[in-house]
Amino acid sequence: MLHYVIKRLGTMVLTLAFISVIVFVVIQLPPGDIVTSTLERMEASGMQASDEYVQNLRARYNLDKPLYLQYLNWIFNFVQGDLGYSYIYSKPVNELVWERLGYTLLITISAVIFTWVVAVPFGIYSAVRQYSIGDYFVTVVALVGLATPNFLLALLVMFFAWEWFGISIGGLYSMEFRDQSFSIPKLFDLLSRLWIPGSVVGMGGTAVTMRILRANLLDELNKPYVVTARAKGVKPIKLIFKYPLRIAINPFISTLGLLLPTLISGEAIVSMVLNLPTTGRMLLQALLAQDMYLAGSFLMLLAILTVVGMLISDLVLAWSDPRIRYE
Amino acid sequence: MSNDDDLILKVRHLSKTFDKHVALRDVSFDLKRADTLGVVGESGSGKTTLARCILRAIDPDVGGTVEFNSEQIGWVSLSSLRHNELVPLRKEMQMVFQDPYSSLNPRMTVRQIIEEPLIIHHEGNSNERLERVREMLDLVQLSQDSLTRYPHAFSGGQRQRIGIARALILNPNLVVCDETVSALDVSVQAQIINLLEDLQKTLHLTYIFVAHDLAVVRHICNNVLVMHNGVVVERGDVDHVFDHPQRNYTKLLLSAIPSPDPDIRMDPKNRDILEQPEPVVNGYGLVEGPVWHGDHGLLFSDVIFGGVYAVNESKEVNPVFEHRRGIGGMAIHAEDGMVVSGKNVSFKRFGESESILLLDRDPDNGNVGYNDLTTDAAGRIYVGSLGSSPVFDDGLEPRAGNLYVIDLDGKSRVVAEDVQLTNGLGFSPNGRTLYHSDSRRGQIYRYEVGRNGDLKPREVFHEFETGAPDGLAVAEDGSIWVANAGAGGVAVLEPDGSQHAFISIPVPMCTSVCFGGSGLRTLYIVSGSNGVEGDRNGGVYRYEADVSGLPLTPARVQIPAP
Amino acid sequence: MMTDNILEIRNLGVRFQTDTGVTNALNDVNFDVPRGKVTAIVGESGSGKSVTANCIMRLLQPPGKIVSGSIQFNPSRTEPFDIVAIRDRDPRIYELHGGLISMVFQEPMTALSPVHRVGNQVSEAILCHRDVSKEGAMAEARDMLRRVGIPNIDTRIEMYPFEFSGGMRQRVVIAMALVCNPEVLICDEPTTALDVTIQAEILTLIKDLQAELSNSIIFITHDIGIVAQIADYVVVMYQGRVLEIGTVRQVLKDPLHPYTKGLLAAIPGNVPKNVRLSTIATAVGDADITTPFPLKSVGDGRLVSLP
Amino acid sequence: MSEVVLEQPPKAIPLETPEELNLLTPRQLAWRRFKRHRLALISGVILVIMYLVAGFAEFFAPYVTTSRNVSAINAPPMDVRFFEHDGTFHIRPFVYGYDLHINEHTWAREYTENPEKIYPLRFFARGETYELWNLFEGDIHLFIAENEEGEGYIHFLGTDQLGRDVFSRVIYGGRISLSIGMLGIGLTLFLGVLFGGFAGYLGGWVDRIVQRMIEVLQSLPTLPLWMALTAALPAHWSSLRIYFGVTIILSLFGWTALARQVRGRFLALRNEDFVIAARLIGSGQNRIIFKHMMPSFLSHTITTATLAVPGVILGETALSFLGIGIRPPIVSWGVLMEQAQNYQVISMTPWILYPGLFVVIAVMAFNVLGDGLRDAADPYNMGGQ
Repeated sequence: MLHYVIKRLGTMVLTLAFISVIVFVVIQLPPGDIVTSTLERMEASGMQASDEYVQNLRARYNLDKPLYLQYLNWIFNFVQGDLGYSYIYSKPVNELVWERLGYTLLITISAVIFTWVVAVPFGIYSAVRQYSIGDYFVTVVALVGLATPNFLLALLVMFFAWEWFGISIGGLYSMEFRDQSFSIPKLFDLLSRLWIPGSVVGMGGTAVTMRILRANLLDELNKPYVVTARAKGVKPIKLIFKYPLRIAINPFISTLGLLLPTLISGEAIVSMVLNLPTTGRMLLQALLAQDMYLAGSFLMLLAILTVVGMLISDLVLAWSDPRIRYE
Repeated sequence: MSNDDDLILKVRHLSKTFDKHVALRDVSFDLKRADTLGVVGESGSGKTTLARCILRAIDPDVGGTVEFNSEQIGWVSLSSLRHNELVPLRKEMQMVFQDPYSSLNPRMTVRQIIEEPLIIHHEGNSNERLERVREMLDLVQLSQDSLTRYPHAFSGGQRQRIGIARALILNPNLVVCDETVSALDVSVQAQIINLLEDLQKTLHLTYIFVAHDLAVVRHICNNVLVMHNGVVVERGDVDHVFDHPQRNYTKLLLSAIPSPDPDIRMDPKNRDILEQPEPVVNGYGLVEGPVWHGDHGLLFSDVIFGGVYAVNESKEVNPVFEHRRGIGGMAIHAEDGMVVSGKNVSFKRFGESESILLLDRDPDNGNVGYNDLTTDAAGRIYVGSLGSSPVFDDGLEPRAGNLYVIDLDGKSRVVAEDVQLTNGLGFSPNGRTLYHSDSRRGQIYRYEVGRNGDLKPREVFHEFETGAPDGLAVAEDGSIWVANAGAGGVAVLEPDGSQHAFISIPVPMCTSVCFGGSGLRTLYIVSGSNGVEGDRNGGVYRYEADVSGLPLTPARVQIPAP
Repeated sequence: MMTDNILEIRNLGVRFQTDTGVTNALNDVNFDVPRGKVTAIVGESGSGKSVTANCIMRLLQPPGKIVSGSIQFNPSRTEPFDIVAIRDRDPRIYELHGGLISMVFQEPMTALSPVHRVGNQVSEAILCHRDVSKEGAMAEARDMLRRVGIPNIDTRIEMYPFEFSGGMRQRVVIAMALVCNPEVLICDEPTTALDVTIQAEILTLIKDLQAELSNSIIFITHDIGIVAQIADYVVVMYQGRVLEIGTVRQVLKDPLHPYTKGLLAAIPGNVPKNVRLSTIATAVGDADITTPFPLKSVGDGRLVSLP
Repeated sequence: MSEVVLEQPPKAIPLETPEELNLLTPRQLAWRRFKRHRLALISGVILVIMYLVAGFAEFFAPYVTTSRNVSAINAPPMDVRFFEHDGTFHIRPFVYGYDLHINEHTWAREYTENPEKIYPLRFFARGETYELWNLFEGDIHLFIAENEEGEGYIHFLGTDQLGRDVFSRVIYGGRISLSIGMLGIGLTLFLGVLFGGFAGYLGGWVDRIVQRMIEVLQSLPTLPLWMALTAALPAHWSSLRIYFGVTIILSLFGWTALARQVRGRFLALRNEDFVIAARLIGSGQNRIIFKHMMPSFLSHTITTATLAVPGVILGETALSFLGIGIRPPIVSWGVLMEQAQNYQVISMTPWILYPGLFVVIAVMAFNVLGDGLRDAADPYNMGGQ
């Protein structure tokens, strides 16, 4: 097991190194840089920048160095916890990202919980009662859930909440708590509202997970070992929970890893619709304004979030499946 | 050679390694034209790998050769041709597969499947090809309206007929049947076997018939190869092999077949006969110096209680020489005698008690005696001297010994120095490398052999973590079999220094090994009783090795006049 | 005693309904399973051997359906019942599964759950049928595993099936089937997936255990050699019908039905070398083997389906 | 040949499948299996209709995308009627025209139907002129609404804040969204087969590098990355270039699943007996790949591709919704929903969410179709079992 963990950690570091290169390239892609966009802005307001000023500016952002040095500089600082300086907010990136990332994490986790809480029972039901009316119903709902873009779902939830209950569900806190400092009631308020973005973000994933669990379970249900267990007298309910479900759950755990990129993507757009103080909106602003440190940090941190999530799901899988553990 | 014309296939030293797993190890055989060769063995025995290597469906390891007697161009080496050069030869050798389902492309009609070989080899126009396909359908007894159908429309036996038609349409000489009837029901199996036999008679085919069902193989084959763990353990006329199996594995396999006659009770042998060396004799102090002699059987000495004995394959023991203690190494001499080492190295003629000194003790050099010895291809003797001996506790500080060579003229010289506790010696198959164990250092040395038997400076070939390397023997495939005193068994080292197997014996003190028996296929392992005085637990074990041992040349060193 | 049967199967009919049509998998199958003996059901693929076993175990899956007949369990003793007639939720089903009748399947590689320890899987069979503590069940499981010849029990019992070889797994499956000492053990081609040397070991094991525990065994196979070695009685099946019933010597030494004759003649070991194998088609010749004649008694307890 | 003793034909052994199944080709068998999947069949039909309508958007849409009806701004959907309020039946369907009121409290526009204004539907009638695919000029529309005086309008799904017909724009938007789905998947297919094929065929270090690449790409949250890349598309690009730019970006990260599958199939097929058999009869490399291996993984590849189309459509919709994907004047379903950014707008004019409904239908249809194709694609899944 230890060997496996070490191996897996190794691949994770390697993957992150690759990702950092991709992220760096991506944020470098737009023509021009912060300096050119600053200059454009200055020109628009009628100012002239001296060559010396431009050079100073370039030197300040390390833009006068070759690309690979810029990359090394960026990644070296990043690893040490210095995420750079946001041009559009005129603040260190560190002051901007962490709270937002925290909320992203919170919503993603609640989406995962929602996914599992809904997908597992319905997936099991659907498989055990294959071709029943309930199965068809669950399947159709899952298909619709799968096909609905989650921003549309967010819009609909928002719309119906407003139309039917007259409440605004935008934001993470209710009106009365919005400007208060942190307190226990505020925490409860947060938790009571969290399920909305959580369920909206988790909807697509729930559908996928349910379908996968159903398919896995159906595959397993007729495997010889299940028949063997039945033949030795294990009763139906215990039979399903102890044998096929226990095994169907393994590929299911590994889908969690594959689900995370989707969930984090979904969170980014849903939070924009629901006006939540998470990464989505600020990332978009940063990208449009070519604020490379801010955008790069966001992209990199989201990637780290995903990769670590995948690592955890792999480790859980290894823990639950002896065949992987003993490899 | 003149009788080569009867042959269709010569396979030599064929091996195949997948990743690190050796699926096929050093297989050699000849196959006569119009003969049927059976290849039997259990799953993982390498029989399918062998079949596929011969036809180059997979590429065998470098070194082995497959030579094929082509009707078009005579003898040709299949194993060294490039794949595109093989194409014209494909007409002469074909394969019929095991699984009648997966061996036919489900998206092609029967006509397309059977016709494809003709298209590839540009034979005939469309009408002629169709005519040939129709002939083949008749030949394999399928109806003509099969032409436009797809494989899914046929039963297993019928699909196998399609596969046979595809293989035979190019008029091949050699057909490899890889478990062709294994997946079929008995009655269908009988039909296909009859069909194959009829086709062989009409078309003069040569078959290699790979199967795990010994009854089927016995029915249709003349000769058989029995395979186990990638190695051919037994071969020969099929009736002879099945009626008089020599190897344990063959016996095990045959004993496991349930007879269809309820009055003949099955008596399966225990699998253990494969895994454990079998005790041959026991009751000696410390057995050493084993060497195989064609007439006497295995010769061995008892270091503690004295004497040299011979044990034959029926486990009968005869004394050869009596009451001579301390013989640590022995070799056969061409003059109907043997060379033995102890306090000195001497020659003894069989049946005579007199010893003739070949190499005397050299006390000035701290030499208290000699240990294991071996011979090179020319008949020179290599023997190590003990600086101080753990066997003869003479109170001296341990000192390094030397390695001597006794040349054919009887003169000796030192060829290597600084051996802490000299032990087993053995030459590689090409004679260019000498392996030598040093028990105290726990290492096997490796010397390159120069001209006149001189040795280049040594390198450490292998280092043991537990126990001490003792006597050693080299096999035909270059593997080095080292008795490990203390670890209770024999380590099998590859020529690259890696260990690939370990054979345990029930006692820890494993002193030496040598190959013997017919074809040098039996590994004799000798043991001692931990050196405890008066203890008589030393003995001889034998083990069915999966390779042949390297034959040792008898010493040809000139014997001085007495 | 002639009538001491553990199972009496009468007029059993099974039908498979699929998109491509209706197949009669079993037609009017009749045979008895004598107590304490080994009854072999022999036949080629599609003969209905495994379907029969699944009916006895009540494990027949849709689209298969029992359409007629009865399987009387323990007819000559107390509390006999008809396995076909009891309902799905009847508690006797769970008693039947593993308690009264156990089964050993063809594929030892897949018959065990890959994620549960071997000891757990064997002891579970005990916990399903008897009110014992987990420790007690585990101790019994350990004992059974030792009896089927698993070495180093203390470590093996904590291991997972994938750490076992095929032969060892089949031993575990046998231990699992026998641990509750069932009246009937059904072995459905338990050695087909194994190498011949392992097969010999497993057959010896089953024979030895049967002698020791004196259960009744139904042994399903297509291999006449295995039948000859293990069976006391033989039931020959072909296309969902029973063609011939008798003791192993009667059937194998003096077959009456043309199909049985053909089956025996097609075995390569039974024919001298260089003599063509007889196929069933040639052996049967003009005889009618497709018409379902009812079984009729021909003396010595033999039954055969002939006009 | 005459020496061969003929067995009795093996008629005593029954065939495993009924006779009529035996005569079918593998393609016919696949079609049989596909047909059994009723929902997939329906989905296929729905998709064909959607693509047809989108392809001939100019004809099917009553208006062009830029056409504004100033008398119906933010107007709700109209009902198509056969009966007047008083119960009079018309064989030709019609719609009522709108009267506009301004709500005095909220200043919101409120529309009421005016039973006086009857605009009958006219089919294959002349309406606004258009250029079909920018090539052929025309003015025939499938339907328009016009009374005798030449007045009238029809807004099936209402209008937006500029008075543009939502239904027409949905049809035009479908052209972009659906074609991005197809084009994107074409590209994905190309990359997937290329990388997967190389990895599977060459093996060794090429395989390891491709595998590593796949792993890295699969562990990236796609939307933020798509956002970064589309945000980098220069503002001055023409709509067409943006269209292709977005398509390429969407495919750039979508090929991994496909490549993985192609690689796996390639490896598995390479060791299939019938492929080895082909090699042993002397088939060249090309023949083996194209004649024996390709057909059997093509079906799988097409299935996977079908199942990947929804991802591309949803991706485009999301990006355009955020205002960084397809840019007006070109419309896509995502662009159409861009207006619906907050609930005030939605609660006033909920019908601007209709494009979303079409996204859902298209994506669902692709998913179900993919399921059906997958079941049908397996050549060994014969008969009914």
